[in-house]
Amino acid sequence: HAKSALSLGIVLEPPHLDPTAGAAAAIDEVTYANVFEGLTRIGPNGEVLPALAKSWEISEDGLTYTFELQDGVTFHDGTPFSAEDVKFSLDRARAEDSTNAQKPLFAAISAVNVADEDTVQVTLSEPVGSFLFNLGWGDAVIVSKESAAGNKTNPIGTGPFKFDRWIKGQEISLDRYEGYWGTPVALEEASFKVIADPNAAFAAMMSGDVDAFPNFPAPETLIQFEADPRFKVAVGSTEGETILAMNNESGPLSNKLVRQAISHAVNKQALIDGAMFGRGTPIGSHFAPHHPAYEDLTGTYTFDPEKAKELLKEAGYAEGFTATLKLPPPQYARRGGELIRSDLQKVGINLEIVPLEWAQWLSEVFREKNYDFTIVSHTEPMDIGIYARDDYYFNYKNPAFDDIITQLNRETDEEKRYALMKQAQEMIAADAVNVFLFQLGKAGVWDANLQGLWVNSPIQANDITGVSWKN
Amino acid sequence: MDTFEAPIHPFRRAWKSRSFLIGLCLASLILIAGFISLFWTPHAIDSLNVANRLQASSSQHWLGTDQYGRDILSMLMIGARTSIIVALIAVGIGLLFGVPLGLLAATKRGLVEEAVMRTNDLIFAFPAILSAILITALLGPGAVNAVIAIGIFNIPVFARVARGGALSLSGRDFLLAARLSGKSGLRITLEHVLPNIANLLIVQATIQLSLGILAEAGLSYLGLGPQPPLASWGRMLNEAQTMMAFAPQLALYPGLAIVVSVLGFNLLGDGLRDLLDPRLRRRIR
Amino acid sequence: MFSYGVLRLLGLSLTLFAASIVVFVVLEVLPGDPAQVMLGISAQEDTLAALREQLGLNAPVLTRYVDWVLGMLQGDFGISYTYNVPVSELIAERAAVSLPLAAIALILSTAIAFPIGIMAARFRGKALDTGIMGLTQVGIALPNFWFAILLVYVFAITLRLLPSGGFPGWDQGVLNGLEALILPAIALALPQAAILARVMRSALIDVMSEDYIRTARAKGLSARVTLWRHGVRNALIPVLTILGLQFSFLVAGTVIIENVFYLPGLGRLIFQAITQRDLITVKSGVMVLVALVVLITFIVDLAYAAVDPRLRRGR
Amino acid sequence: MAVFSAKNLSVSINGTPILKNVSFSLAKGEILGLVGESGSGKSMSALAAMQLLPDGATQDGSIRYKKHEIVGASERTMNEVRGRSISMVFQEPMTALNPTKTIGDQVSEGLLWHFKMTRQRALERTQKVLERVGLPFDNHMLDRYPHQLSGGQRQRVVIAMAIACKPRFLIADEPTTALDVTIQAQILALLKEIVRKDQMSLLLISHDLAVVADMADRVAIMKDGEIVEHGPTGQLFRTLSHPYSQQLVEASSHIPKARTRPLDPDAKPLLAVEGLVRTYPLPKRSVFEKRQYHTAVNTVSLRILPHESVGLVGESGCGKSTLARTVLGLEEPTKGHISFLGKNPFEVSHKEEKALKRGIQAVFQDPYGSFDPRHTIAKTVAEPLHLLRHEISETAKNGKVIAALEAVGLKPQDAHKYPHEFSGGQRQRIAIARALVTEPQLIVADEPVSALDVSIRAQILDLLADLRDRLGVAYLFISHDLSVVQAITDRVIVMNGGRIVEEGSTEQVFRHPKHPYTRMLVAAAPDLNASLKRRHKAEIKARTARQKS
Ligand SMILES: Nc1ncnc2c1ncn2[C@@H]1O[C@H](COP(=O)(O)OP(=O)(O)OP(=O)(O)O)[C@@H](O)[C@H]1O
Ligand SMILES: Nc1ncnc2c1ncn2[C@@H]1O[C@H](COP(=O)(O)OP(=O)(O)OP(=O)(O)O)[C@@H](O)[C@H]1O
Ligand SMILES: [Mg+2]
Ligand SMILES: [Mg+2]
Repeated sequence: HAKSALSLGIVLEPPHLDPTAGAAAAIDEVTYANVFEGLTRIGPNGEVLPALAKSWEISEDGLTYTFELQDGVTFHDGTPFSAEDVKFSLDRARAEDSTNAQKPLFAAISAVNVADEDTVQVTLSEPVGSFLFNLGWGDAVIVSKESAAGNKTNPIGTGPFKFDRWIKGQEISLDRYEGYWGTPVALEEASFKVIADPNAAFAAMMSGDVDAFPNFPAPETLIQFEADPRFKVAVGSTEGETILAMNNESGPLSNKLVRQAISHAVNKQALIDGAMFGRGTPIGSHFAPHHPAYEDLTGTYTFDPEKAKELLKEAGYAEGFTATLKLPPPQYARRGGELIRSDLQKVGINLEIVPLEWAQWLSEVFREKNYDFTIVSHTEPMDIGIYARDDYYFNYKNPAFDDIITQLNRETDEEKRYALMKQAQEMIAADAVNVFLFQLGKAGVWDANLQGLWVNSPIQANDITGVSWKN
Repeated sequence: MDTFEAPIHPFRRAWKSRSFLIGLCLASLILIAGFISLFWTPHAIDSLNVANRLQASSSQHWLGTDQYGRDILSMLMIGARTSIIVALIAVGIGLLFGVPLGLLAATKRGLVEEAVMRTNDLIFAFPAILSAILITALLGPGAVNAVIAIGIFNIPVFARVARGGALSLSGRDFLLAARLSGKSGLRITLEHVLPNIANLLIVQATIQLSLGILAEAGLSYLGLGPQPPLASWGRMLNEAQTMMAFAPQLALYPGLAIVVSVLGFNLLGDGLRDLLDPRLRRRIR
Repeated sequence: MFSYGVLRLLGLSLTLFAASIVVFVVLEVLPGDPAQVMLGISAQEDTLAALREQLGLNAPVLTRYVDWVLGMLQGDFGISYTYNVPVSELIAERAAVSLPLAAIALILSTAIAFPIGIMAARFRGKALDTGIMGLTQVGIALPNFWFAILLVYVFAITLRLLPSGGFPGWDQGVLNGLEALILPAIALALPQAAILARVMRSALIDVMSEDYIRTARAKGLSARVTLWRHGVRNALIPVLTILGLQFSFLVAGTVIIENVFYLPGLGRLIFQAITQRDLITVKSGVMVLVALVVLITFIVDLAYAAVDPRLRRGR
Repeated sequence: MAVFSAKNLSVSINGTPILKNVSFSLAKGEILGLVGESGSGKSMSALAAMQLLPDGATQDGSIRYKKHEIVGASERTMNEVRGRSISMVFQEPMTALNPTKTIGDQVSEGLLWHFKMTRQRALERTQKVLERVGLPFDNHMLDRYPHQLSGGQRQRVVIAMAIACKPRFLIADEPTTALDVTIQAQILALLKEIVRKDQMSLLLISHDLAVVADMADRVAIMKDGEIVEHGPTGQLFRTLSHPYSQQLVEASSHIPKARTRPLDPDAKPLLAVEGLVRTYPLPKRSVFEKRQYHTAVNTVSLRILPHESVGLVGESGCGKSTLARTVLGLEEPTKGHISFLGKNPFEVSHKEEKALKRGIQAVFQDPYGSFDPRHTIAKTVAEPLHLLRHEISETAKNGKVIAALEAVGLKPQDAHKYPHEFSGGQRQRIAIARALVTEPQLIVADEPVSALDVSIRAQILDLLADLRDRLGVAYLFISHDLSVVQAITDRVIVMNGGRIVEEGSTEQVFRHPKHPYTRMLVAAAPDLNASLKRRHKAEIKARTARQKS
């Protein structure tokens, strides 16, 4: 008879299991779509799909959204789901004392009204082009008033799986929720095993201790899985634009010529090969290649050390300079850092590598902006808007760009939105705000008999609702 | 029992001690490799060339190249230098702080001794690796901080050895004779005690050196040791692990280098102990 | 004996007190904001402030220290920032892995080291001794993480005999639990066994040159009987010291091994908590480990007295 | 027929010959004394008899117990012989006992090993043996550990262990050297009595001729691994033929030449000690206990005149060394007053202190331990000149060192050697040279000759006497060996339990000891001439008795 259990490897253990109260992607990796659902959800290719909202209507001015809710939905503790829960959840997320990590997603909401048992009306203060997408984030899932407080340790949602138990530092297991409102899932139980060490991940996969590793942490080992018929390797894309971020206000880096020189000096293909073992797509701006509005700008700064030297000379740094490169823990950063250091050394720029933990990176680089260079992957979907943020850690200041983003936020027309997006991509590429390295690849490895796992990662989630074993 | 024997030149006997000889060979191999790397390595390791990666041994690259196209032999040589320097300075820290503290405890006794020994206990009570992780979290990873993290744990070790040695000397009449000569405590410590416990300290230093190399490898393995472009065996091992199936040499060589150097200094320490520590000679009685 | 114990205990609590100050101060100056770590890069200033208030990070230093220590004395180790459950619960869960692991490793290393060490001492200078001592030298020089990786490679990946790591939990059957701990225990035990065997050997050789061994031989006891009746017990005294050190090392110092085998142990809990700036878990976890080490030292002291009557006071 | 005999026994260790053609034998109930200086091979002979030679030893010749050949006997045979037929008492009573086992266990172990008996029976027998060696009857004795016994008691336990299985042949290797004279006398009497009662043969090893002369029926004298002379005790001492034997006997009753420089009894005393008390805190047994003190020196007063040589005797632990250390200024007195050259060394200015320190120096017991092995002789001897560091030049310093070395009969070339390059006697000369280099008026000598062999001891005593007359130094001479004190001092002070119990001119105290403790001490001290006289008397008595019958 068919297998009905799945054990799935994840790299980071979630700190807790409440997606509405933490930024950790690991929370979504376990709970998204499996345990919790929102009004909308994001599909395997980044599309917005209905979830707890059966359908919706948007007013002409784009300010009022009316959601029709699904019937017969219950939370895992048996309490029925209603429009009240939607109002509670959205109000809670945007409240003054909310600890929602993505509070800005709800910033435009001015009111949430319960029209009747199955209808909710959300009013915005200004049009938000991506509002339906935003509601599909894990941070916007619907929780019940009764159980919201306990969700960190005992998550209670409306999804097809209910929380079973959590062995801290080891695994989280889910059981099928028999009272699920939608299509029943094939799996009876699923466990998410935390395996941080790439080598341990490799060993676990090879020895069959886990069935699937949707986000496999050791790209260099993939060839071995590819060569082994027991496994299937699925290479897809993520929303992670990996950049060599530069502090646009620090010394030589405030000079555009220098930044351009650096963009020319970095050998991106070698970086992808060396650091990611080929798993990654070159990008020319801060935009995901699989997005319809993507514009290929990879030719803007070709790898050309000579050109780089010239530009440096022109900028008055013929002798080069010394700077720090602060690296967060992920391997793409640590490995990429070594390669970039070597590339820049060849044009006279000496980098001192300073490895940091996330906590330190967040305070030193992200908050205090006390850095010259750093490497990081921005994994939020559609986040080019960060270049318009005041006081963001790039220290990029360009009023023209801010304008474009303001317009983009107001615009609901698809065509026009895409045009604006392209304009934005071009602008930051021209300014060489950062060196745009590559779109982080997603490599999943799983048992060849397993089907229904996501290949791409439009959001960081492991949606296993469609997973089943082949007979 | 004659704990502190004559300074007969023990090195004449050295040639007869097998562990001393093997240890000396292995340790010198590592030391020399590290020393040469100061001036010369077969290839530069701070210039990466991905196109050149994972090559097998050749006349160009004797031990092949790593995932970034660096020459492994050159990496190993610089790794030798890194771990020896880290371990040496850590031993230096231990000697510099530990020995005076231990001697102070032995000569002053009473409250001072109590304080020194309790501080020792306190340091020992902290699980070493975790404390090293805390220290590097505090100061950031890097060679200097690895030195500090390892060095701190050397202090109580040397303090203990120095105190023990000094205490076993304390009944000896030549110290009384020196006091009768009107010499101050400090002077007696410097002129009589220190030279007489030098053997013990040298032996301990060799052993701490090998432990230091192991500790440095462990820290680097966790990513808390010296950072690139410096090569470090522990980090090489860590990076090589996942490539074991198709590039086993990457994990093999640094692993061997660690084993060889730890083994070398350990044997050297053992050999020295045989030669210098009269406790063993007592058995010849 | 009793008052000796009281005195020792007093000294130990002093050590613990000093340790608590050190731990607190170190974590106080540790860079990184726990709230920011929890909320990530998109979090806004007011959200952060709200969380910090919630975590009690805004109280004065002294208050926090006193609250923490008083709490611990009453068995309240605080609530983990990240996991949001009582730290005591976390530690108890993790200790259920680390302590058995350490115990198995210790038993294993003793079981290997004692016979080997005794054999080497008996055949001192012979080929067997040289061989054993050579092996132990290599054992000591072998980094245990390297050894662990090799074990996984051979037993989990190639032979598929044992799990490559992870821990199913004791409620899934003691056997399954033990199975998961075998490889890590071996990886931990072998290098320790090498050290222990050397200590055993040299202690035994020391003891065997004592005059009372000659006395025993003069009574007519054979060499073997003398070794067991008079040698081993006296050699245990230095060996005990090392055993005590090893146990604390095993309990606390297994971060690397726990990483290789992704075991949910105490060491890794603290390691993770440091990177996540789950300060309260780090603080309390480190204190528990320190207390454990101190306790083991105390037990070793008592064990000394059991082995060596000269240390039994009051008679 | 001989119970035990060794014939042409040769032993070498790693190629170095240790014993050369040693032959001796013992008849039933006979005591053979084996004497000789340190390193002459006495212990090695005993170990060969037990077949417990150290690793690397090779042996040649024959050893027989009754009819059985022991050399080359199998390990199993030897295990039956050892303890059951041949037994041995070792020198150091503390280290000869396993510290982690009870007395009962250790004594009964041999019984259980050799005889089939229950533990209960073995313990009963053990109890009897312990009573026999004079250990107080109390049931706890069996459950005690070695560290809970005194030195004398421990040595009794070791003897009990050796005789538990009623061996026919007992070896006692220096059974009393670690003990005080009074205890030594008791132990020797005990051994004698056991031998007589059980008709056991005893090989008694000692470096002390007086002990052997008193105990043994026959004596063998060893030197450098050979037996140089051998015969019945009385006869042997009367007709010593080998020059080494003569030298040995002469040295062990050597008396240096008498004082030539007269004393002035009315001179101002060099050193005056008044009511000196020195206490040490005892370790507390419980936290709440009030701290107890041990009084090592209890209200002691003494004075030493210029050029006078004063002896200080008493048993181990009676406070002699403590007194010496206090007088030397190395330890502060708890109470009392010291005046050296009319000044209190603990209350003088820095400058005066230097002058006082120059005037008083010391020679310690262990000639080896009193040198830093890493310093040359020149450096060692020059060390006290540190007191004169601002006053004399480097050349003057060298001159003084050479003069001091010459004064003790060493050559100037020796200055560049290290301590280990000298013999025991030379080392003690160097120690004396160091004490002399500042030209002190008083030398405190704490057991300066007790670590030395008799012949070397004689040399050193001569040297001290010579210096006394030539340089006029005064001595405070500490020793537990009465014969040494008798030989070199003008006046003797007897200490017991931290107090002075008797004081007077040397001759008077030894001849007519007043205090009972002194009397006991004098009586217990072995004296070669006295024992020989006693033995001679006994022989004559025996002869006349034989003639009568
Ligand atoms: N284990 C050994 N290895 C080599 N030489 C030894 C050993 N034991 C003793 N010797 C040497 O054998 C010689 C005789 O030693 P032995 O112990 O018999 O002397 P002894 O007469 O008993 O002296 P003492 O009065 O000091 O006990 C000495 O020169 C000594 O150095
Ligand atoms: N530093 C000390 N602390 C405590 N007790 C001491 C100390 N020094 C000596 N004593 C005690 O004082 C007493 C006298 O000791 P001292 O060394 O003066 O004896 P002694 O007559 O020289 O004996 P020996 O002949 O054995 O050298 C002993 O009971 C000893 O245990
Ligand atoms: Mg001897
Ligand atoms: Mg003394």
